[in-house]
Parts: sequence; structure tokens; C-alpha cells
Amino acid sequence: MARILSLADAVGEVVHDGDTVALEGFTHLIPFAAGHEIIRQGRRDLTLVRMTPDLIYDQLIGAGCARKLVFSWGGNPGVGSLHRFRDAVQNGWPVPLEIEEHSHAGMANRYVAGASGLPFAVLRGYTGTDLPAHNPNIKQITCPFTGETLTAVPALNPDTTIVHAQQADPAGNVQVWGITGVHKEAVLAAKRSLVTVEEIVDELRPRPGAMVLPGWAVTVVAEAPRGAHPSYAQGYYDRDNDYYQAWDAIGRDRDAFRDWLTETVFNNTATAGGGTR
Amino acid sequence: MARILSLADAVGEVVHDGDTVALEGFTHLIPFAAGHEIIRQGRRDLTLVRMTPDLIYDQLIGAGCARKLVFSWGGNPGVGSLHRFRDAVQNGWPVPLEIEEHSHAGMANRYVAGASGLPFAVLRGYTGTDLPAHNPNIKQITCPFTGETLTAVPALNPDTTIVHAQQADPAGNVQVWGITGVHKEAVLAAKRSLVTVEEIVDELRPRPGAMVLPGWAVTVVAEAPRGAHPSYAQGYYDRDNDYYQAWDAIGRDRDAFRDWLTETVFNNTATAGGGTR
Amino acid sequence: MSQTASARPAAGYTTDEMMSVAAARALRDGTSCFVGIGLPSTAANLARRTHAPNLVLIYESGCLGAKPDRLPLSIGDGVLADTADAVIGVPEVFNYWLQPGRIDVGFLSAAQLDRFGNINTTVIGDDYADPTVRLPGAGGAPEIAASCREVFVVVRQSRRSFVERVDFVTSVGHGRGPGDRERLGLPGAGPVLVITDLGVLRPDPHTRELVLTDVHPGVEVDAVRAATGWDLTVADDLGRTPEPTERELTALRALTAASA
Amino acid sequence: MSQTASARPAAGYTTDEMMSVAAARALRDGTSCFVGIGLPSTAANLARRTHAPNLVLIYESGCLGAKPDRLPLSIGDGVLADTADAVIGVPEVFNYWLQPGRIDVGFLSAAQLDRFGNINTTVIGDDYADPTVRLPGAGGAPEIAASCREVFVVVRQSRRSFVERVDFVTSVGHGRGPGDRERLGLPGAGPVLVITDLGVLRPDPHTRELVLTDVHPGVEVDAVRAATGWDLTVADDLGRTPEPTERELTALRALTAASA
Repeated sequence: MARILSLADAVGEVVHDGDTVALEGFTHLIPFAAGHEIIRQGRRDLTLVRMTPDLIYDQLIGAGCARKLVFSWGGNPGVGSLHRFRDAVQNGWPVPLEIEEHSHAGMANRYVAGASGLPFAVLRGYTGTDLPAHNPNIKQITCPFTGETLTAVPALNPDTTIVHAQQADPAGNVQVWGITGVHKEAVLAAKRSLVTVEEIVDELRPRPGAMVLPGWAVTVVAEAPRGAHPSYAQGYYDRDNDYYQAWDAIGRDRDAFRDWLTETVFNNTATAGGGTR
Repeated sequence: MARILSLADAVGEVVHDGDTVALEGFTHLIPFAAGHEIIRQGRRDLTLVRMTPDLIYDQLIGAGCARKLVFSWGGNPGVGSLHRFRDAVQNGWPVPLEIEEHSHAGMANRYVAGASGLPFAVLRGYTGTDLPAHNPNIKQITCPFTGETLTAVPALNPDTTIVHAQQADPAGNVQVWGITGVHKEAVLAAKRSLVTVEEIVDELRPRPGAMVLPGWAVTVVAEAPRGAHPSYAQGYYDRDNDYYQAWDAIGRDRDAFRDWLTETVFNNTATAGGGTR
Repeated sequence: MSQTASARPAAGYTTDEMMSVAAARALRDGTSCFVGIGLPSTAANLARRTHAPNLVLIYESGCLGAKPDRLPLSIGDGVLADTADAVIGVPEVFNYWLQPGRIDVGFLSAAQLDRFGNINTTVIGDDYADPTVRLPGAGGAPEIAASCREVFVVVRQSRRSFVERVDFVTSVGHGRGPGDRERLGLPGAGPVLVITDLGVLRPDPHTRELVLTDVHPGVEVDAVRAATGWDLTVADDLGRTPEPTERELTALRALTAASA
Repeated sequence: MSQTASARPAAGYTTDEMMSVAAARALRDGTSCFVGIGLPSTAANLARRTHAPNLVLIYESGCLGAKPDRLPLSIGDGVLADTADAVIGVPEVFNYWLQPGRIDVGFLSAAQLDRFGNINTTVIGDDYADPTVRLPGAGGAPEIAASCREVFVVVRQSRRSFVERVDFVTSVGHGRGPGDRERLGLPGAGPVLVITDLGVLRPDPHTRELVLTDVHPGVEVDAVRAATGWDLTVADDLGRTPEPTERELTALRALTAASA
């Protein structure tokens, strides 16, 4: 049964300096509130894992929390580049950032292997691309039945996975609906997990398209209303597209970013996603 | 888009002598009506694949349709043995039956590999058991990252998979709810697929826990009300436990079985599951 | 029924009832249990209705956290899906839930069980290709026995079922003795408890051989030896299973009556 | 609007509009299309609103058969889940739907595209570790390019984007020429169509080099050559793209307006 804690206590318990941490959410249900709490708690040397590092990781990287990024697509969707990410990769600011780069299929399968207790996953992927030349975590494997050559990637087993969901019940059972991405795999692959939720309800009402994560498979749950803002939570609020647009100018400039950090993250201990609007 | 045919036309189109055919349904939604239609059409030399060959395969085997069975658990659940299956294995009646035996984990992963377009699947399975000594389709594989030894099983790609579901819409989109077993994997792994359904509805109404198979991933759909009887179709009818009990005496005796075949299968061209009650 | 009355030993009960009650007692509240059908399912459901209301029942049909109000007649009974916290596909059960060792107890039955807790549900007889009796086969058992943190076996004891060496290893217990599970890389502890209609056996920590540690009320050790196909070792501190309480028997009978 | 009026060439339109219309026309009704975000998504949604109402749109976020009533702003826009035939997890999209070659068309964009249709969305510059420009990376593209039956690319044409050889092969087109896809074991046919704001390119069946086969209205071949970073071959039977019809433009503008 998952324990229910405050966001600050939950992040304090599951994220430590030097950890490998996955914050997942495929466009939908990105755990921004938890990300901002990691910044507030001043975590350092994290290996950040995420298929689509977008604003949330731009913020964590800019705040100096990360030493390495494992990912498959990094950008501000529909807007452009992640300037804090670029600044860290190209100029080592505020600290150097190592990268390990995959495809979505590779990352998704790494989580699947992690969730499955297997050391690796097999896929048809990366073949003929320049990715394997720059990533020792992409190897070949031979089918013992057909002799065919396929690709292998190692399991991802983060120290901690954090995702956001719509609801949990008092026993920590979590219900997610809409696009569920790699929520389940990322949580099950991790040694510890934190699920932030829009609300804790007395009882989960089954819904079409919903996925339930049993409370006994989750470490801690924290209520964080609007905790996915500026991304969205289906059934609760829409994506704040203006925030993504506005981020381009903030992220582009180190001073503007520092001001944003002070105003929006450090001077804001609320559990919300930290809106700039 | 799946084509919608009568049960007889559908079975005629997708099942041919010598084919490898999987009729799946994990206790729930077992496609009995389609199985009886295969018997009526007199198919021979089938390789029958199924995790849990129960009454439906006892009937097909007794009727002489099969030359080989690939499976992981064969019995009359809660009642006892499958006597037609035993008679075929031990006495070659009415024709000899070759067997290939797996565990559930192995079979499930063989379907997953088949659905995924991979030649094999990796699992932690069979280790230390006597199964690999009798089955060349269980091999070892080494993790290219950790050097650990794991088990590999080849993909299952049946010529045809047949499953039963609650509903389809006129475009052949299929909705299944309750226990969905390996429905999706078995259909996606197959070259051709037939889904029999309780009813064709104008529009599928989304339901909690439901899984939708898009019509463009299914070959043919046939309406077969009570087509899973004596198993059950959640939301439509319960399991006919008396039928399972009664089967023990029928299956135990060749003559009783032949009488049952004549009365219940050959003299009954209805699309229903062929009840003995 | 008052607490006192319900904890009182019951007057009359069958050996199967004693077995189910003893098996149920072994399950701790708040743990997760991968439930095989038949005797294990009866015991697990009884536990949930007595001392372990928060026992998480997992069935290979894809039902996580099933809370059936009657005994399911099969591992895919509709009542399991209706009452589960989550219903998932069969591949996910084995890959995401069983294989990584997330589940505390695997609760199995057996057609044959040997001195080292290895299980046979495949064939009786020396020749796999021409068996004396063809059994149902492996089902989920090999991986349940490999991956759950612990395995409990519930099985009726006789010389036919309790053999020196199983004819076919469907599911590995302790192999041929100490270190075998480790050599095979099996993550779980294997069978730590075997509950029969006569008593309870546990593996000796050093030899890994199953040793009689408890007998049920009214059962003599000689009767257990007579029902065991190997030279049975009896624990020095042999215990005696407390009789079923009225509460336990009432719950068990309500459960089985509702399924008839 | 009458059929005649709607089929009439429109009076004024942008080169981007021409590109989207030409890209949309390439999609056949009743086929399935794995849709990248941006230009491909615009084209695919336009096709569904004009000649291909039964086009099955598949987004990597897990939306199968999405029928959005406005342009999705990302591949995970809520409107995709709301209108999909089925919403599935991301691993399933790649493993069960893309990888086995079930999907007819993979519709991609590119930051750099080379003579053989190879795509770069990773880094500009010779040194991966110290790039001139760090691009977003691979996303789903490498496997979309490998596994879909055919690949269409829609990209604005310039000497920066159309290069002799991409700085980094993120997604394989036709490698370095004939037989390369086969040698790599890539199941799909690769890029069979490249639609730009200037015209349409297709791989030569023998050399696999991209050849200009159509120019859009008002575009001169010299302008296309000037926007191509290799010595562009022009097809003998060079075609000219029909202008957007009023129906197409109206649908396109309604789609983009609804997303603003």
C-alpha cells in the first residue's frame, strides 16, 4: 500500500543527490510540480531519464540538478529548442551535461525490460543509423532460432520514477486515463516511485480507457492539484500552450531563467505546477 | 477494415487443412461456435495452438481435426482430464497427436513476440524444469550487457487466430471487456484473424476495462450469439458449469463422444455455441 | 457470533477443511499472493475472509487484487474480473508482475511433490512420450515457483503424491539440494511451506529436504510417514496445528457453499 | 459550396499551403498513417477532411485512429485521445503496431535530408560531441522510417535542409544507394515520396537517388536546383502539381484556424 505524503516530504524521501530519476508523462500528465520541488530541494548530480525531455527537464537542467540526461527527443513541442539543455550541452552551464541518446522505441523497450525484471530488451531498431556509434547501450543480438540479427538495449531501472495522475484513493491505488504513455512501465521499472495526483478521492470510479496502478506497487503518493501544469490532465485542465510559447524567451536567456527560478520556483512553495500566467 | 461474414463463410475463408490455428480466450470468451464450425467443415491436419486447451480442443481433437497441439495447460478446469486429448496422445485415436508443451509465461511471450514482429521472446522461465529437454523451442540466450543467461522462445505466428468478443461495430472494430487474456496478442500475431462476436452494434460505447481492436487489424468478423457457450461472455451470459461437468462423461467414451458430435455439432448448423443443456 | 465463541475450536471438521484452514493461516495480511486454482484458491480466499482482509490476490487470468464474494470456479471466473483492482492482459501478469519478483507468495498445488519440494503436474511415468498418466501440464507454475519471494504448496498427502523424486520436474522446488536454486539463478526462496491434509512440512535449512514440522490434530506421525514416499525426517520440536476455530470453519463453509 | 466551385483552383495561397495540400493528396483513403507532428500532421488531417475520410491516423502517443476536429498541437494532444478508436501505451505503439510493419505510411519531417532520403534530426555539424546545432533527436523516426511500408517526407526545401549527405543519420532512407535497405534488413520500402514547398521528389528506381518529379505551380526548376545541396536530377517527364482547389484550401484554413 502506497503511503500518502505531502509533495515536499514525498520528493524528499524518494529523490537523493546522485540518483537516476525518471519523470515521465508523454505530453500528458507531466509531473511539473514534483520537478519544481526537486529544484527547491537543491538536488544535484541527478541522471535524468525521460523519453521527451521538454520544459520540465530544461528547468531542472538550468537549475543545475543534472549531470546526465538519457532521452530520445528533446525539444519544446511545437515551439522550438530547449535553450537550457543546449546551454548545458554546448557550454557546460551551469554544469556540464552528459547525454545518452536513444529512439522512442528503444527507450520504451528499456522501460519494458526494467518493468519485466529482464536485463535487456530486443527490438528492430536503430539499424543503419548513427546512434549506436555514439551509444554503447545499443548492441546487436542474434535470434537463437532464426539466426537473424536484432538490436538489444539494456533495461532501465531508475532509482526513482515520478509520474502525475488524475486520482488516487486512500490506499494509494492510482487511476490514470487519456494518454498513459509509459507511466506503468516507468513506475514498475523503478526501485522507488512517487505518483503525484490531481486529487485523492474516497473511491476510484472505473472509467473507460483508465489504467489502474495498485497501491502496493507504488511507494508514495502526493496530492498536487494542477501538478501537471503547464502540461494537461485530461478531465481536469487543458494544456497551457501560452506557457510553452513564453518559455522560449525565458529559457533563451540565463538571467531571465534565473529570475524565473527565483520568482516561480523558490518563492513558491505551493504544490501547484508553478504557473507563470 | 474487417469484413463481416457469416460464421460458416468466415471459418471457410480463414481455416484450411494443414493450417496452424490458435483459438484463444482465457477461460472467458472461448470461441466454441467457431470451433464447432471447424469440425462441421471437416478440417484436417491442423496444428492447434492454445494456452489452455480445454473442452474446445478436446472436441476438435476428438473429431480428428488436429495433428499437433501447442499448449501450456490442458484440462477440464475444476473437473479433471481431457479424455479425447489423452486418447489421442496415448492411443492415437482417432488420429495421432503430436504435442509441444510450454508454460503459460512461455506461450504468452511467444504471442507477444509474434504480435511484435520479432522472431523470439526473452523471459525468465523454464529454468531447471524438464520442459526444455522435450521441446527444442526452448533455448538459452545471453544478455549482451550483463552476460546473464535467460530463456528464449520463438514467436508464434499462427496462420489464423480466432477469438470471441462481446461486440463489433459495422466497420469491424471489436470491443472486449472483462478478462482479455491474450486476445490482442494472438490476433496481432496471426496472418489472418476471425473475431466472432455476441452482437454487431451500430456504435461501440466505451466501457471501463474495455480493449478495442481496430477493424483494420482484423481480417473477418462474424456474429455468433452465445458463441462462447459453455464458457462465458461478461455482460451477456455466465459460464455453463454443468456443461463442463457433463463433458467428463461424454469425453470419456468414444461412442458417447461420436453421438455428441452427430447430435450437437453436425445436426446443428446454428451459429450458437452448441449447448447440450 | 462473539469473539470468544468464534475462536473456540470447532466440534467436527474434515481433513480437507483442516488443510484449507492451515493453509489460510500461513498467509500474512497485506502481502500479495499469486493464487493457483483449487486448494490454493480456497485457502487464499479463506484468509481474506478471516485474518487477512488486505491480502492481495493475483490470478494468472489478469486479475490483480481480486475480492471475490464466492470461490471462483476457475482462474478466469468472471467474479475475479468484476472485483479486481485492475484487470490486465495475461502477458502483463507474467512479465510485469510475476517475473520481476514483486509477488510475496506463490500458492501452488501439485500432482506429485518430492523430497526437495519439486513439483510435477506434467506426466506420471518414466517416459514423457508414453506416460502412464497425462496430467494437465505446466500452466503458470514453473515461473510462479521460480519468481515469487516464497512458495507455499497445498496438496493432499499420499505415497502417490509424495515421492522420492518426481517423474517430471514441472516446477523447481529446491532441486536436488542446497545451492541448486542459486546455481539456476532462481530469484525466489522456493517452497518454504507445504501444507497437507495431515500436517505441515518445511525445508531443512541445511539439506533443503522437506521435514515434517507440524501434524494436524488427531494425526499420528506414523500415519504421515505411511503417506510419504521417502524416509521422512520429523522435526525435533514437532508442533501440532491448532484446530480450526468456529470462525474459520464458518467462513470456509460459507465460501464453499456460495460456490456450489 | 458546389462541387465545381470547390474543385476550382484557388486564387491565392502560400507555398506552405501548396506543400500541405500536395502532401495530403499523397495519402490514399483507407490506409493507415503513422503521423509525425508538424507538417505531416497538418497534411494527414487535411487528407482526412478532403479525399481520405477513412485514413487511419496513428500517433506515437498511443492514439490509434484519431479523428481530431482541430490540428493537434503536439503528438500527445488531448483531442487525439478523445477521438481515437483506441488509446494504448507507448511501448505497444512501437512494438505491436509499428514494428511488425502493419502501418502503410510513415509520414515524417526532417531538419536535414540527403540525396538518398536519409534524415537527420539529431545534430548539425561534424562532431556529435560538439555540434553546431543540437536538434531534438530521434523520437520515433528511426523505427518509423524502418518499419512502415512506405515513408513520405514533407519538408521545406533549401540548401541548408537538402544536403549531399546528412551530418548524422537519425533515420535511414536509402542508405548510400541500391540494396542498402535490404542489406540492413529494413522491411519497409523507405522514402518513396518527398514533398516540399517547391515540388515533389521520388527515388530513382535504379540509383535510389531523389529525383525531382514534379514542381509546384509557378516554381521553376532552376529555383529547385538552387534550393538543393546536390546536383539535382530532374525527371524527363517532369510533372506540375495541380493548384490547390478551393475545397482543399478552405479545409486547410479551417483546420489551422481552429488550432490557433
